Amino acid sequence: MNLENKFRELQNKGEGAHMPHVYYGDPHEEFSLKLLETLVENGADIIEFGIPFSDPTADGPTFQAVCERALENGMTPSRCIEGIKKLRTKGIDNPIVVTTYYNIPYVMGVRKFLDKIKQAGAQAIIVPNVPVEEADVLLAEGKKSGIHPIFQIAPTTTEERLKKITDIASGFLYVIGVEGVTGVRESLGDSTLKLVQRVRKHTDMPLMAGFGISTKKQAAAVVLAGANGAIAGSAYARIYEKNLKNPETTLPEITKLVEQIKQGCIEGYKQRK
Amino acid sequence: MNLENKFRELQNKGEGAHMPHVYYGDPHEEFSLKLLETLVENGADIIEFGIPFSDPTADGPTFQAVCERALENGMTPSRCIEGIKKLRTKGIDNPIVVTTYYNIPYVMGVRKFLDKIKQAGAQAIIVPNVPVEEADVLLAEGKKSGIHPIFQIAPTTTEERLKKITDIASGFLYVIGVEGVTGVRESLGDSTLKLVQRVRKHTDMPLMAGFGISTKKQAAAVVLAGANGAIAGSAYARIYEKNLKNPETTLPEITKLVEQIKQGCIEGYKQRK
Amino acid sequence: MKNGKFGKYGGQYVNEVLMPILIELEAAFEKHYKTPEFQDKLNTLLRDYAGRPTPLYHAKNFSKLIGCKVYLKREDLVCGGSHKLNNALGQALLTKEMGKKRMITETAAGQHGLATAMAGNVCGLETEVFMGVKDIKRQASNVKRIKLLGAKVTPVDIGMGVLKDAVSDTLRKWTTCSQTTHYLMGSTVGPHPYPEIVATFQSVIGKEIKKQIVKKEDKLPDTIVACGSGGSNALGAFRPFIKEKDVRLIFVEGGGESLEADNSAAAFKIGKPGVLHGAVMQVLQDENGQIKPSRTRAAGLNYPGRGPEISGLVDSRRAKSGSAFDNEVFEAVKVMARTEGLIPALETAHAIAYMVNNKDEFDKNEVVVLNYSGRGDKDLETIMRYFNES
Amino acid sequence: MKNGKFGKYGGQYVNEVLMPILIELEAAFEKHYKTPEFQDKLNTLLRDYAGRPTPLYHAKNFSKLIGCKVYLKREDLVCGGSHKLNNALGQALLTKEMGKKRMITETAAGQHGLATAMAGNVCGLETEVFMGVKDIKRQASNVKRIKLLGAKVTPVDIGMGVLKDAVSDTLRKWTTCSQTTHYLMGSTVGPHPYPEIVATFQSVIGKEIKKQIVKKEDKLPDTIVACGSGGSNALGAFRPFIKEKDVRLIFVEGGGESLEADNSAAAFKIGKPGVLHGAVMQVLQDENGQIKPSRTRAAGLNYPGRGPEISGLVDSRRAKSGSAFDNEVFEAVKVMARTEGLIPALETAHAIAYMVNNKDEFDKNEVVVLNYSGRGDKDLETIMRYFNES
Ligand SMILES: Cc1ncc(COP(=O)(O)O)c(C=O)c1O
Ligand SMILES: Cc1ncc(COP(=O)(O)O)c(C=O)c1O
Repeated sequence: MNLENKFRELQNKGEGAHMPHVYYGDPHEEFSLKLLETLVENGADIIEFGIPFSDPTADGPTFQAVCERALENGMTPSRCIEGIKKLRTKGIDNPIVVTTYYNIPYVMGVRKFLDKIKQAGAQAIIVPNVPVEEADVLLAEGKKSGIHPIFQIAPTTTEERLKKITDIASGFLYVIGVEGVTGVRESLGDSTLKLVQRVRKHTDMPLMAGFGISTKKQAAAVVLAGANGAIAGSAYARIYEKNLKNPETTLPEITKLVEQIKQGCIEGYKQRK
Repeated sequence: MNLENKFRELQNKGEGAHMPHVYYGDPHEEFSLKLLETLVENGADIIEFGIPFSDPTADGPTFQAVCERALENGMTPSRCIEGIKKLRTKGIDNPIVVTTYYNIPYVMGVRKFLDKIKQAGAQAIIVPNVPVEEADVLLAEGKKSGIHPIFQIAPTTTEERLKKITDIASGFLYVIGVEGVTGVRESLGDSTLKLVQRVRKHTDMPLMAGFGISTKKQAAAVVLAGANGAIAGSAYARIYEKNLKNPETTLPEITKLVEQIKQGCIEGYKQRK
Repeated sequence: MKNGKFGKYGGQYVNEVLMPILIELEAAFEKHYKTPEFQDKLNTLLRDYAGRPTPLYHAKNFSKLIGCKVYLKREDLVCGGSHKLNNALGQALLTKEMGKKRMITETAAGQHGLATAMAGNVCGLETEVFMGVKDIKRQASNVKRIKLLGAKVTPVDIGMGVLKDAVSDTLRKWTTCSQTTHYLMGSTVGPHPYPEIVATFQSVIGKEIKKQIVKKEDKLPDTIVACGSGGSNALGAFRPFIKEKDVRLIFVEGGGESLEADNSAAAFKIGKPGVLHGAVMQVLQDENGQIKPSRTRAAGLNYPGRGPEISGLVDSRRAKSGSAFDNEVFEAVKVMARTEGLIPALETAHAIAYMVNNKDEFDKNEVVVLNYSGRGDKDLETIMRYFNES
Repeated sequence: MKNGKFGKYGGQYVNEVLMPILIELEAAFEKHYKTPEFQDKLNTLLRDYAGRPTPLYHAKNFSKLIGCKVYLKREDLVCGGSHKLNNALGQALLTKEMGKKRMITETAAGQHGLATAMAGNVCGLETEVFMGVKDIKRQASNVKRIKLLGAKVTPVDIGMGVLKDAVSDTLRKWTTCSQTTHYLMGSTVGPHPYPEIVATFQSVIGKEIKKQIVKKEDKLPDTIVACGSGGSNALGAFRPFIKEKDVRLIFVEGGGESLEADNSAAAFKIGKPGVLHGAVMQVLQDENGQIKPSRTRAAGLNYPGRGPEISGLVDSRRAKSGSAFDNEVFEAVKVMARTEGLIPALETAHAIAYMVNNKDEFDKNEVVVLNYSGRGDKDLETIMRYFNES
């Protein structure tokens, strides 16, 4: 299913979307596959499929450690792309958004990289270190490959930039509610909600809110504020990292969390008047 | 006996003079007194009576240690001067030449200091760090006190300075044969003998050669070269420092050395043609 | 400086959070830098606090050894012991102009962290310095200095605990506080406008060289040699000569132990273009684009990337790149100590080693300016250990 | 300079062995110093090697703290980190003029030993440095530097193993080799002509101050403050102002732990005139004239004597003497670090401590030049240990 249809389907159902973010290959490929299956089976609508990078400067300590482990265990971009194929082979139909840092596609060749993930079954790509100013290649090649480059919006984004971004964006907008990097946060500041509201004024495009979301309540809040859904990533890694020898044993806890966050996305939508 | 008479007496006997140099108070006063008695009884003609100073820059390691020990044991200039008196009380009649560094008389007052050592029984003073350039006070006050300031001559002394020094000197001239400080040396360079000969051309005044003399042979050599006698100091300290707990036990060895050096002074004289 | 591109290098590959701040920074720099007030404040500090102009010293004994005429541009005499303060003072003044109260930065050798703390105190700004745990150990004395100045030293224990990791973490930290805090980038790396800002502040070196050498030799130098990783001291020296095509520019990077993988910092020799810390640079990486850690005994060269501008200069062959291995570098320290009585920083010693190793490249009548980027006090322990053990 | 006397101080109280050498030295100095060739060589080295002129820095933050207008004369920026090189370069050139091939010297903080080794290498002279065993331990990093430069470091373990003993042993050594070897005296002490020679070479400091302050303030300074023991940095700064009676001169010596016997280096406070190391000086001694060891945490001030000229200036009340205690000195280091981002040498910190402790002595409109004689890198361990333990 493509992104557009997914968002339409959820809107019809009256639900917010949940997009969990998983870096592929931590602690090993088999677990990542099982984890993604579990997430999808229990509430995930869209998959943010991370390709680990050595220097993930937009990521907090949890995902830094995740990337480090995945790379140490030999994960490569090509094997990640194979992983996307495997998900599709398993019959998972949800939209897949690849996340990685720009050096990965840059070194492979942006067009080649986008073609490959497209072939494997992905619909979009998030490259946190490519702002609009540097997005020409990604936009042009994305168009040719049929991959949406997803852009982010931050509290620091000016009105002028917001316009620029919404003008070129497709798929959805990634709203970073906090000034900072990925990672679990105790409470979600008003800033996130305000930013969602601010962006909403500019565009009807789907908005996914991320960074710092780890609870049902937080998910509900961003959806209530107008986001089309909530992204959570480190929150899941924090669960399975507690037992890296047998991460499968943590899947029940992860199941519970994804159910709850999805529930938050649903309730937040319902609470809108 | 004054210096002049002593040198005349020895000339008449056909002997070179031996002047041992002892810093008073190392390791303690009683030993210094015994040591000086022993030296006089066994060959010393003149006593070089050292008043220890904290920073004896013209002295080598042996005498540095000697000064340090004497000061640690509480020796003071006043007690040294008392020591001279004690020697006289014991009936020792040999000329006594006080050696010290200029700060000692400077702080007490040069005139006062010279008067005191004169009263105690000394005939002359050696202040190694007072060259002719700075000798005005010492010369003037020495004259008044009746104390000869003894001047040194070194291998570096130019002809011009040699003349200046011999012009103002009295008592005897102290010929430093080596460029360096006090201390035992294996062999006496030609330089010492040459310097003695050089100085002898300028003056009939008694010449005492010192620095580095520790054997009969060396003593004989300097006397043969024209010196009126030989000075040895560190050589004696090197013997008694081997047993600082019971330095008296070393007196027999010291006796032997002073006899030999005196013997050298005699033989050197005889060898002159 | 409109786009910050140097051929295929450069750019602004950062999070959206930081983009507006970079735009603001560029505007502030363009607005303030050229004003007489800013120039006056900067030049006064450079002269009276930093000790500029630094001398151009004709090193006769070293010249004899190499077989040409070598001048040392004495950045070791800059307050703090290296060229780093030129840039730190400039950016600290800019921070004040922007109305920010804090500065954060990262440091490897500690020289830049120290310079930032100094500039911070002079300008009345709070300073926080991120430093890899491994570098904290290796550069203990600079850590002490930074702390004595009252700056906060934050250990970075991710990755290998070295400069690359400290830069990453400073960038992360910056995304949390960029509106109140300036990131004082220490070399000509990072996203535009940093490479431009740093090179501009450092180009005081080259401007002085030009004046001084013309006075001494009545001509431009034939060659300028400088060490570097990010490239700030090299560009500082090179910039006013880039258009003077007859002036050879030689850039010396850290060869490390050997050119085998993971044992070197020689990104021009064994790296390729890639995107790191906000820009396309020549960078050490594996075939998949994962950045590789660099290795060299000179903490200040221990960075896997070459800044955009120096990458561009080498790519276009305007500058030549060379490298020196660790053991050659230690020997070069000794050569300089014995010939000229100067103990160079290990970074600087790379430029020296290059000349010692490539005497043939220098003609008898050639006038060479070696940018003597820093003094070796910070490396003394390392140097002595090397000579005691080898 | 005919007799080298400053009131009751000075003179030539040395062995006959050395007298002819001193006469030769005086003649050589008088012959060569004033020639254009010598001046040219010296000035070139001072400018291009040592980094002169050093800046006169208006320390605004520190000024605010004291309550007057303080300029720092930045001798810390001289190559090697202190004023010592001014004199070492001068005497090294003189050594060459005299046709001697070797230099010996003594050092306490190691700054002068380092400067001598540097000057030796630049001028192609062999160097041997005598250093008390206690100072070797306390100033380990400078010992390493000196050795790396290829100079011989000879430990002195007589007495307390400190500067006084090293001077004594260097004098002894000199008597054995004075015809081929120059004793490069490191401060304005020793027999004439040393105090004169050293003060002359150091007076470049004061000449620069005069020019610089007139340019900045259009008048002479009201006050000059300098630390010292032998007095070379102080005299270097004071000399061109001695005849300017309106310029206050303040000399700060090492108070040590307290003014009790054996715990201080404050010879003006608790010493008296005496003869040591070739001259009459103000010196720490007991009632019998035995020289007392001095004590202060600043190795470079740890000498029991004040040089003849500074002794004379204080005796005639042309200069005022003050002192600072060790704990005040450490606090002064921190004050300077925090206000101006500079870590001073412990010696220099005495002058800073004096100003901090005597703010009342300085008027609001007073222009004070503090001769900032050296940087604190050599003292870093000591400083950090103090703050960690206290
Ligand atoms: C003395 C010295 N030289 C050179 C460098 C390298 O930096 P850059 O490449 O920015 O000149 C450093 C970095 O710390 C340094 O301390
Ligand atoms: C930095 C510094 N200041 C001052 C001094 C004191 O020397 P002087 O009294 O000769 O100026 C020293 C001596 O080592 C020193 O290193």
